[in-house]
Amino acid sequence: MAGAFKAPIVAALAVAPRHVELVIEHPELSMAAPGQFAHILTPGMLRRPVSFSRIDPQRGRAGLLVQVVGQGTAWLAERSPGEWLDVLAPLGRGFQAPDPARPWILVGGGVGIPPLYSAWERWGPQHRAPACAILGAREADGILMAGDFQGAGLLPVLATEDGSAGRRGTVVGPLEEWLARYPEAQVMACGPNGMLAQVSRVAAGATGPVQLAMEQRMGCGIGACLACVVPATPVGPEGPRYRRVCTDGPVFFREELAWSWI
Amino acid sequence: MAGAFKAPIVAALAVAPRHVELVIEHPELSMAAPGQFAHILTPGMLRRPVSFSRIDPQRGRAGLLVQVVGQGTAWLAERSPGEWLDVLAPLGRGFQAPDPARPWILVGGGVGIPPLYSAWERWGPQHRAPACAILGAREADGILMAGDFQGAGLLPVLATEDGSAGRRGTVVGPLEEWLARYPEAQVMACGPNGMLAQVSRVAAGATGPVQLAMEQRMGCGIGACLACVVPATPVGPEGPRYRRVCTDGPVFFREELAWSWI
Amino acid sequence: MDLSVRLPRGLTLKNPIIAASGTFGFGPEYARFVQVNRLGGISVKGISPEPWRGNPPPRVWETPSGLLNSIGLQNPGLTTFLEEDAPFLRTLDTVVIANIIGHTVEEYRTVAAGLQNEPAIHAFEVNISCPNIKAGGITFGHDPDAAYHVMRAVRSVTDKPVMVKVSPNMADPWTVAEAVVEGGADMISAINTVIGLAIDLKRRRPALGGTTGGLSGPAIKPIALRVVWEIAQRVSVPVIGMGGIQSAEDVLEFLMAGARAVMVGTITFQFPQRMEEIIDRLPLVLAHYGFRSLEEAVGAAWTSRTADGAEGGE
Amino acid sequence: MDLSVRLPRGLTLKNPIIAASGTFGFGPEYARFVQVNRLGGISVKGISPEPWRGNPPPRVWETPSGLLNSIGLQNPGLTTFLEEDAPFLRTLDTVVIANIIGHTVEEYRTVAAGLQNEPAIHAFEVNISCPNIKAGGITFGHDPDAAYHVMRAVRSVTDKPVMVKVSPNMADPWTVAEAVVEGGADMISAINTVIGLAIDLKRRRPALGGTTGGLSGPAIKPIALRVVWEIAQRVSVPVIGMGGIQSAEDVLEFLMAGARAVMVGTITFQFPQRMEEIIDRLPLVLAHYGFRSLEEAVGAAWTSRTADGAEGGE
Ligand SMILES: Cc1cc2nc3c(=O)[nH]c(=O)nc-3n(C[C@H](O)[C@H](O)[C@H](O)COP(=O)(O)OP(=O)(O)OC[C@H]3O[C@@H](n4cnc5c(N)ncnc54)[C@H](O)[C@@H]3O)c2cc1C
Ligand SMILES: Cc1cc2nc3c(=O)[nH]c(=O)nc-3n(C[C@H](O)[C@H](O)[C@H](O)COP(=O)(O)OP(=O)(O)OC[C@H]3O[C@@H](n4cnc5c(N)ncnc54)[C@H](O)[C@@H]3O)c2cc1C
Ligand SMILES: Cc1cc2nc3c(=O)[nH]c(=O)nc-3n(C[C@H](O)[C@H](O)[C@H](O)COP(=O)(O)O)c2cc1C
Ligand SMILES: Cc1cc2nc3c(=O)[nH]c(=O)nc-3n(C[C@H](O)[C@H](O)[C@H](O)COP(=O)(O)O)c2cc1C
Ligand code: FES
Ligand code: FES
Repeated sequence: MAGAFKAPIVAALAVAPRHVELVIEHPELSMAAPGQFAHILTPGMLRRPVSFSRIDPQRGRAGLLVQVVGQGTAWLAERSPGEWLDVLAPLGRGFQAPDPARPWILVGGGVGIPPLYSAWERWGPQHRAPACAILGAREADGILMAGDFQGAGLLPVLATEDGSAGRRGTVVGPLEEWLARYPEAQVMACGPNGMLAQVSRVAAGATGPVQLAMEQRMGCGIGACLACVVPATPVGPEGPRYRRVCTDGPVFFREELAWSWI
Repeated sequence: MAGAFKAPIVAALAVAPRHVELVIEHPELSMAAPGQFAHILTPGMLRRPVSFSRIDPQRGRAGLLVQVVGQGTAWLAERSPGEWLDVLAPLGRGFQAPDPARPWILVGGGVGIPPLYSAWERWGPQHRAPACAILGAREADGILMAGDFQGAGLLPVLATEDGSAGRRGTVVGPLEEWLARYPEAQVMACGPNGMLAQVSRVAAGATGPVQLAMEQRMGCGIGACLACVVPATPVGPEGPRYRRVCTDGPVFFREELAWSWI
Repeated sequence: MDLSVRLPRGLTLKNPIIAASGTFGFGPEYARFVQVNRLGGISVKGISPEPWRGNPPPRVWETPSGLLNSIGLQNPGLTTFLEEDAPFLRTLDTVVIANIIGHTVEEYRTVAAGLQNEPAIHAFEVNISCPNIKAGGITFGHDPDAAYHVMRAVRSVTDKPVMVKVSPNMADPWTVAEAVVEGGADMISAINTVIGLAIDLKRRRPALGGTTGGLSGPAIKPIALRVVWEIAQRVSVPVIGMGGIQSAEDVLEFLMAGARAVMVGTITFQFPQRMEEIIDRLPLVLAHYGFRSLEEAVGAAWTSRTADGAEGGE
Repeated sequence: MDLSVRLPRGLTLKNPIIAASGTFGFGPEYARFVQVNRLGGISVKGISPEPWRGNPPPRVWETPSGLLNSIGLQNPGLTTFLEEDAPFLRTLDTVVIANIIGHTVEEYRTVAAGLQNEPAIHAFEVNISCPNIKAGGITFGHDPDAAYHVMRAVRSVTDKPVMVKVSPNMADPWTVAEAVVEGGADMISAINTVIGLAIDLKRRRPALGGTTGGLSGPAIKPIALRVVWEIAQRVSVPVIGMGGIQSAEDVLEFLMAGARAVMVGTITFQFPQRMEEIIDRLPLVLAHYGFRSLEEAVGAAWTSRTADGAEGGE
């Protein structure tokens, strides 16, 4: 279930240059799951989808970690505690809970990191098998929530393209190493399409489920307009089937996506 | 000459319910004349024309008395001292200076009163012949600047349709009486079209010049777009000639206007 | 104030606010946020005989006060609609309009025939104004003759009320309206989206996967009002107006231009509850502008002079 | 960065920013606020053989991100233009384009002939897209044949560069563009305003004195881009784009859609200095998006697939 409501901002923190984390509060947010999102009213013609970066079901609180890329996110970044956000939430199909007995690899790039942190926050405590979070970005500033992971007991592996934090390169190197070690691992990933395509390719041989959280420009956010589609399987002679990120996703299993069309 | 500039608001006063007077300051405003206007940037697609309610050439200050009727004027009414207005000013043809030796009747209705006050403020001190200001409105709240007139030495005659201030009725009654007494009087008027039409009719027999300040929806405000026209003489077989309020006016002599078409 | 609207063939709306096709799915999607039964009706997403996959993403792009979309009429097709979507629609206590699409006259007939006995469907909206659909190189929606034949084909298989949705992308949209009325249309709905395009500067290509798209939202309201104004004064059947409606005042503009009811689309994405708010405020707004009934407002801005499409504009 | 633009018949613009016809008077009005000689050019208000009185007021009305106008092409006529307005234009050091209008083919010819020897005028913009002008019940602008004949008539009396301004109020605007190129047009300018209407709720009548009007401003930018995109890929002559331009980024969208230069209209009412700001920022914006020259940006968003007017829209 989801609702349309106004939620007060209870905290707002500049977490990195051009990145802000807002925490909002509302009873409906108790139902939020990792990988789901809020569709937020901003001054533009359309709402803006933002994933939950953390979820506190007891207090009905959820975090929204926003990177400023345009007008809507700039407006969000200027909001202060005490102001209210008009949201539709929680929306979408989140991550399927991991098998606590199976190795677990979380792969996040840039603003793809927050939904993975919410997954770790939710399921990490019960997890019994090895786990690892691989966080990537172009440069150190883009690595988000590394401290949160650490605080929640998981020291993340970092990779930056310019080498300014962690290993130089993309998340692919560490991912390949982990998969070599734990071929039965389950994978959850979120980040730019290029990164997800690589994750999908590298994890093709893995035996565990591979879940990828996708982005697409959205209209309604609730499944009515068919704006937010991504190419999905099966691919027929005329092309792929299109599925909705807002309700069929944002989280898809890798087999569901038609990567050659994305 | 006129300019495009940003001018700070140096005073903002709620002068009546839903009426605010802003005073702005800029050297160009020293050139402003009674009957001229400023074309003011507001959030809408077009600027908003507002007459000067008072002009202080020494300090380069001008007043803008605004009635809230829609979005643009509501925005103006919310402005505070220290904020800046983006204006094109001073614009248009103002009142021709009155003959100081000839009786002078000022007739104003509602937000048509401010430009008449600026005329009195400018030319009243030198005026030697009898003068009178007739201010009308639907109800007492709509009578603007009566105190300013009084402070500047002219006790205005008031007329309200509901009788809540001054005489019950329109400005026409007092105007007829004054014109009967001073048929050679010169008249300046500003107000709703209905009122101006009556003034024009009543003053048809007067020998002095009758000047009427008109309103019309404007585009550019500076004569380029031909949006702001009013029907003017000569009226040909196919209709009137159209003249621009923003540059041919706002002030017209009554003979210039084609009242049967307005 | 009684807001109900009587339309041809016994169709009655509780109120004149209908959810526009393509912006309200097949009904259940918004049911979590909207009391669907409070609406005057809903027009479902366009239905074709077979499934259509639609256009590649991106499918939406924001423009000043507007929205460009190129969904490409993705839909599951008639059979799946009947199996999966119709059951929910049958539970609704409001008017359900099937928006129907096809590549050929025959396809329109097939969908109408296939839905003629479906109790969930109370009326048809024949969408001939989608630039995706071509007949002899000209879209049905821009060719009065082709439009006439589509309407005849639909009429031949159904006695349900039928409205035809016309395109704003022409100088004389009334020619199509007149043709479909001749062909048996009971109503006209106007307008569909305006053809538009945006460029994605970063990607150096058209912003939409489908290249061009349809412009909707407040930006097109004046375009829609002009089409409604001109058609409503020329045809004798009711006109359902739409395009950029955001408020009860906007609804009143459409009524005064000649519409009997309206559809509301794009604004729902921002404000899912806006249609209900409009229904709540409409009586107040009508009264504020001096109308004692909804009917009184219909065409209230018509002047004695007939619109001849020749005025204004530079 | 060199912003100059070479156009047919030796016409060269300093930069691609031209003031749009009807929004910049005859030149002197904005000269107090704008350094007119910094502009790439100006297109003056439409000129007819005899004076036109124009439409009754109100003549403008605001809409969401747009402006409706029904000026009705008021102008002093050819003779008065030559006597009173041309002398100022002769003093300008920028390209001056005469926008010409008529009720008949003959009237267009008369204006062009009358201005052929006027040194103030460097080029013509033939305005066939004003819905006021009718030929056999159809406006010239919506009838490729009529448009062809207007262009032929103008061509027969002038060797100055001529552009024809096309209407967006049709599904296939390129048919008119192709016809006038056939008739000898050196360039196409696009778009004129979109037909629209607004209702004044208080007065219970159309808001504009001319009933319908022309919609301009940011609201129509996607409509304009679509027309430019489709025409520029079909005709070999340069296209001058316009419609809703507010910023250097908007200019780049038009260039990438295929325009060689642009005109800027409605935004000037709000921001008289905006055209100069755009000229200042354009090199930075071009560089920001990776273009080393203005030329490189022209048509940069064209894909291999030809626009066929068939994509997108619902
Ligand atoms: C399911 C989902 C979850 C997301 N989670 C986050 C998150 O946790 N943190 C975060 O910073 N961002 C997230 N995004 C991306 C975020 O929605 C966009 O950055 C934002 O909408 C941009 O809006 P804008 O007005 O600032 O940019 P503009 O570019 O001005 O936006 C213009 C339009 O494009 C759309 N748009 C632009 N970029 C994207 C994008 N990448 N994905 C989808 N639509 C886009 C906007 O919604 C808007 O309609 C998520 C996107 C999706 C689909
Ligand atoms: C020369 C001149 C001098 C004026 N002086 C004053 C003054 O001193 N004080 C004052 O309160 N008002 C004055 N007005 C009227 C004032 O311009 C309008 O009330 C104002 O533009 C309304 O804007 P809005 O956004 O609040 O209303 P809206 O109704 O939302 O405006 C919509 C559009 O209509 C135009 N418009 C609405 N009403 C008028 C009107 N009466 N005249 C012209 N355009 C209008 C607006 O400019 C805008 O473009 C004057 C008008 C003119 C032409
Ligand atoms: C995303 C989207 C999808 C649409 N799909 C359809 C459709 O399937 N059939 C149809 O007739 N109209 C469709 N339309 C057009 C709308 O029904 C409506 O005519 C148009 O959007 C104008 O109204 P609005 O401005 O209130 O949205 C669609 C519009 C949008 C924005
Ligand atoms: C008030 C006004 C008057 C206009 N007059 C003319 C005209 O005389 N001739 C013409 O070809 N176009 C005329 N136009 C159309 C503009 O030149 C331009 O095509 C249109 O406004 C779109 O550009 P914009 O959105 O930048 O204003 C006029 C537009 C406006 C707003
Ligand atoms: S955004 Fe409307 S279906 Fe996903
Ligand atoms: S407002 Fe443009 S000419 Fe007067």
